[in-house]
Amino acid sequence: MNQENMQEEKSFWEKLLAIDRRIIFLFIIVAIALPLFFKVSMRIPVTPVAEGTYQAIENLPAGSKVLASFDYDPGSMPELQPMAEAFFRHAFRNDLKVVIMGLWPQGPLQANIALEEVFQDEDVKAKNLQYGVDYVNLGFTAGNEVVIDRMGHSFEESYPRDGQGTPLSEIPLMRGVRNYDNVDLIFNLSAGYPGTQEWVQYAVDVFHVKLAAGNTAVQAPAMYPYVQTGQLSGVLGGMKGGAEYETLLGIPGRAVRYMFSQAIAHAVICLFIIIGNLAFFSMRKRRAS
Amino acid sequence: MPEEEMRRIQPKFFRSRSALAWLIFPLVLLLSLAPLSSEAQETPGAEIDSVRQAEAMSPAPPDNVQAEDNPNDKGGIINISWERSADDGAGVNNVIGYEILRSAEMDGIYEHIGGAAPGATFFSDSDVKNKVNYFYKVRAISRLDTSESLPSAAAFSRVQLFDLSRLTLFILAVIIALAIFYFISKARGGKELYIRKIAGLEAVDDAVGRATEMGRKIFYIPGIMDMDSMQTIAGVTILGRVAKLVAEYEAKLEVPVSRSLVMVTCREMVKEAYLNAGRPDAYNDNMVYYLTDDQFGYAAALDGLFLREKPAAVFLQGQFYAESLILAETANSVGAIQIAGTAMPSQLPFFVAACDYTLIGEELFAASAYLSKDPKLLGSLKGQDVGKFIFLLVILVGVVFLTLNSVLDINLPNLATIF
Amino acid sequence: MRREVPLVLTAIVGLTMIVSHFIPPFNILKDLFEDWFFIIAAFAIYLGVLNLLRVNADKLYKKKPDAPFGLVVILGFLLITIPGLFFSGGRSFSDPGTPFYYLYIHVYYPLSATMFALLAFFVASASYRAFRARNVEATMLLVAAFILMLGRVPIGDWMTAWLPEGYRLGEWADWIMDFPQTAGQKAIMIGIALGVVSSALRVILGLERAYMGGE
Amino acid sequence: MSGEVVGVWIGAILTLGIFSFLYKDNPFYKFSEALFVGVSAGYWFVVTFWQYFLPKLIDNLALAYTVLAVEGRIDYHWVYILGGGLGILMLLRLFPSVGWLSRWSLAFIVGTTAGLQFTRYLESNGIIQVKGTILPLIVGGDLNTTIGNIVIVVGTFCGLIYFFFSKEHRGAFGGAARIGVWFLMITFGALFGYTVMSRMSLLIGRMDYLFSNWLHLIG
Repeated sequence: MNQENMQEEKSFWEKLLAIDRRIIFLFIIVAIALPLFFKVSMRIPVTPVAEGTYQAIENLPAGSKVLASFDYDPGSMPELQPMAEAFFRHAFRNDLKVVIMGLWPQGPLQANIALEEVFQDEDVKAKNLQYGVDYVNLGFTAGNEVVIDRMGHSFEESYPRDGQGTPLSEIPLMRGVRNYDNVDLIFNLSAGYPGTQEWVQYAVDVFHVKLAAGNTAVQAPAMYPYVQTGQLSGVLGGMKGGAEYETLLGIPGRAVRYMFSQAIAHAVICLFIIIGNLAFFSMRKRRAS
Repeated sequence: MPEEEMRRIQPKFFRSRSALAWLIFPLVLLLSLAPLSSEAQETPGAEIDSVRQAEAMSPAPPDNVQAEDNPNDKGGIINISWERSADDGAGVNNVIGYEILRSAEMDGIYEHIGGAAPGATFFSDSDVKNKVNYFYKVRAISRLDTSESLPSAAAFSRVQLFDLSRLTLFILAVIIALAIFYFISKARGGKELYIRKIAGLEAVDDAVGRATEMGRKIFYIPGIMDMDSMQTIAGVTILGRVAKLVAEYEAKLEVPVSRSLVMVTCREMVKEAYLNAGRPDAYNDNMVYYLTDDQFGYAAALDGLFLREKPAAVFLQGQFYAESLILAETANSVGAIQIAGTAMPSQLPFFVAACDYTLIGEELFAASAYLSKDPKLLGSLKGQDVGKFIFLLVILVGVVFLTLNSVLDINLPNLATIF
Repeated sequence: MRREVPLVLTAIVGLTMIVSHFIPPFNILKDLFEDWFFIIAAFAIYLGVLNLLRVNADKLYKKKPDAPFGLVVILGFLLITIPGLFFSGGRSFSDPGTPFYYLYIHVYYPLSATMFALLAFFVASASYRAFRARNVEATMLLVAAFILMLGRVPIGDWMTAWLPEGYRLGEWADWIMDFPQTAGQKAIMIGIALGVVSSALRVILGLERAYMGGE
Repeated sequence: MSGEVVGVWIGAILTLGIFSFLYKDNPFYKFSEALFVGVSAGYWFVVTFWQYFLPKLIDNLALAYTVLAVEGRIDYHWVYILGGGLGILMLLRLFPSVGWLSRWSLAFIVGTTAGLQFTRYLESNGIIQVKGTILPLIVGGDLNTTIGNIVIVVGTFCGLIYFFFSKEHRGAFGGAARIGVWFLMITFGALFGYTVMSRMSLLIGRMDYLFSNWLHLIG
């Protein structure tokens, strides 16, 4: 009897493990899509490192200049775009001046997409923001970390013109902005190389400028040592980091809405690992006996 | 519309609408650029002027303006600092910004050179000539009026020959560089340099042995990058060792790769290994073959190969990206022993969780140095160990000092500020 | 000429970069080299693009089995370059409303984002079929991963609601990230730093020539 | 407006094209992938042209030329010709007979990055991290900081010992290396969790695109 049970169990686990991969894919689709249809309000706990980024921006007096480097492409949009939007809302609410640039060719366009979204807000509309006065998009330039290094001497050498071809000297916002000494904070959204690590290495540690960042979740853990040493004010990690930023800002947006899906997806992955390991151990036990 | 406004201030020539125009009118381009060569005079604080009114109350002026050479540079920068206006932060005369003014003479005409946000006490003027005296004033601006500070003392910038703030870095760089040279030359001289055992390498024998017993194939994947990656080179070096064992055990090896240059190098490597094992006859070029350069295409092709051939052992050694998951999963599902190695931090977790042995980060390079006996690799590894030793020592002594300070209330030096 | 010039160039440029960090007057030379670097970097991007086009044109020419897809690559390239260069308002080509922007939003963005989204499925199936607590190390890894996956979303706090506030899974996750994780990252980071230092040194001194396409 | 609708349909169809790979490799996927490769190369091409070649190379040379024509003196900006020349050498890689010349420009790129990385990594990721690890192990009256400091110091120290290759892992040294591995495993666990998080977020973004932007099923 017992023997038979074992036999049955074995085939059960083995069968379970051998199911078609596509069934697992289907599970994930359901786990992520279904929760999107429910509006569940969840408490988003804020991590200390996200608070660091928020405070770095919040503590700037009105009129301060923030250099915002958009170093990502649409591949990471779900993670970083909510941060970009929240950042612009935050900056404009606090009357900060934003200088946008990108070390990735797609970055400045991602900034434009976020701006288009943020400009729909009534609060932002009411501010009647002017391009060239309240914000400017310098565009992309090739050269990775060397660009960061060079901007320490002069922005104009890396960016002779903004993204629309206007010489920097003719842009009111850029008047008196020669290098990092004339900006109050660098805000960096990064999905890899070049990104936050390069900003720490080439801007923070050489020119002693303050840096706050938002990263994809894959990258974020590697930034913690920089936060611990104070080289980096804080880091928002992935979509969750975006949701934390939105929560801190008091303007819940897309990232907060997505958190229910995210939670269910994590639970399903954990469940998969548990099932897989149960099968693994019961099969190993059987083999041993 | 902001865009229109920008267009208006653009020189005529930059308004051209398409690349075509650029390509057709290069001459127009040259001519209209002419005004750029002589820099236009800036009008100081134009946008601030507009909010200013005549019958205003002045904010308190900034005080104690100091100007000095920016230290440790090639010159060309003067740092200006000041104490904030008493009205900065609150009140009817609240300061909304500062303007920095400069003159070549104390009583001369002061020109606007830049601005700073309220609360700021620092500005860096990086448009100065070396060894020329400058005087600075800072002007506080409220919504209604402005007030100027007294001028600073004369300041000039100059070239420094050595950046003293980077002395520690310099010394450490020199020590590590010398250590690397020393060990490379030692290794070149034929000296055996010790490298500790690496668990993943020890497991290679077992894996090859098992494949021989089972009569199934061994797959070796040297990453998806080209030969300019250090990780690929390390992977190919380790392939040499695996291939030699395979030749000795008379097992079967396949090396599907994703770069043509990697294919050529791997063939050389495997051929030499078979020769060294005394079985050159058993080698043929078809053991190493090219699949595709495309990341997911390569992963899909390997997926198919694994499922068809059901290899007994799979080696994943080199630089991997997102495809690491797909490879490790499929190899695992066909029951292969997997020995992985990569220096990609984002892929290491998946290898550790899905493979039997994993060479973690630098272990990959250490293994390849150990196997290849290449003096430059061995020497570098040893030189890096010297660096690690220094770091470990500094941490140890520094932590002990600080802990003693905090426990015994004494005053030992803080290495964190000295180092 | 083929070997010596590049080795000498690398050495001069590399040493200038290092020396200028300590001896400020060298910055003048460094700035000059950086100016050239920028231009070469842009040409390197073009090299990649041209190479890709050539490989695909080659597929068409030799009538390889995947030739139709080679054609798609080339057409895709033209699809965005022609509007981007000629019909999108010149230097302000990336402003909302231009054809270039339209293609970016409706073609490039969905493709790029979806390519990466595929990985979610592979993570899921690998979780089910490959991630095993096969030894002490892997077990520690998976336990830490569990705490983070659950602790970073409200499920973790909900599961540990019976614990006093401040000791729930979310806080565990914070603690792991801020301390043991940071310590481990630091060790990895310092190790990599020394690795970069030694390989940079080898490159500058001409001991390492792999970047030139093998020895 | 209708342009937007068409655009979303195109985007949705391409999204489904990529996802069809999950069922199995098929021509629809191959088409979408090839289109992606082409469009992304085109994207880089256009952006580099407008935001790079024009402002940095052509404008600078034009400026140098103007100075020469108007003031009759040789301007600093002529150095860009040399840079441009090195850049063109890079393109020669496309022609096998003169491809070796591209090594000159490659040497330039490699030399610059190696030189910059040498000091930057040693300082930012080496020295500053070591400094940040020098913490007191006992902080009076603050248990949390005390524990935190101990964990950071022990973890970093032992982790470094694991990556020390000149000494056998035996005795106390071996014990420290063992502790180091545990810290590394926790770090990898964190990375694992965060990577899963990242991947799921990307999929959520795509699902939302399909259900909200395309099908309008979610308001």
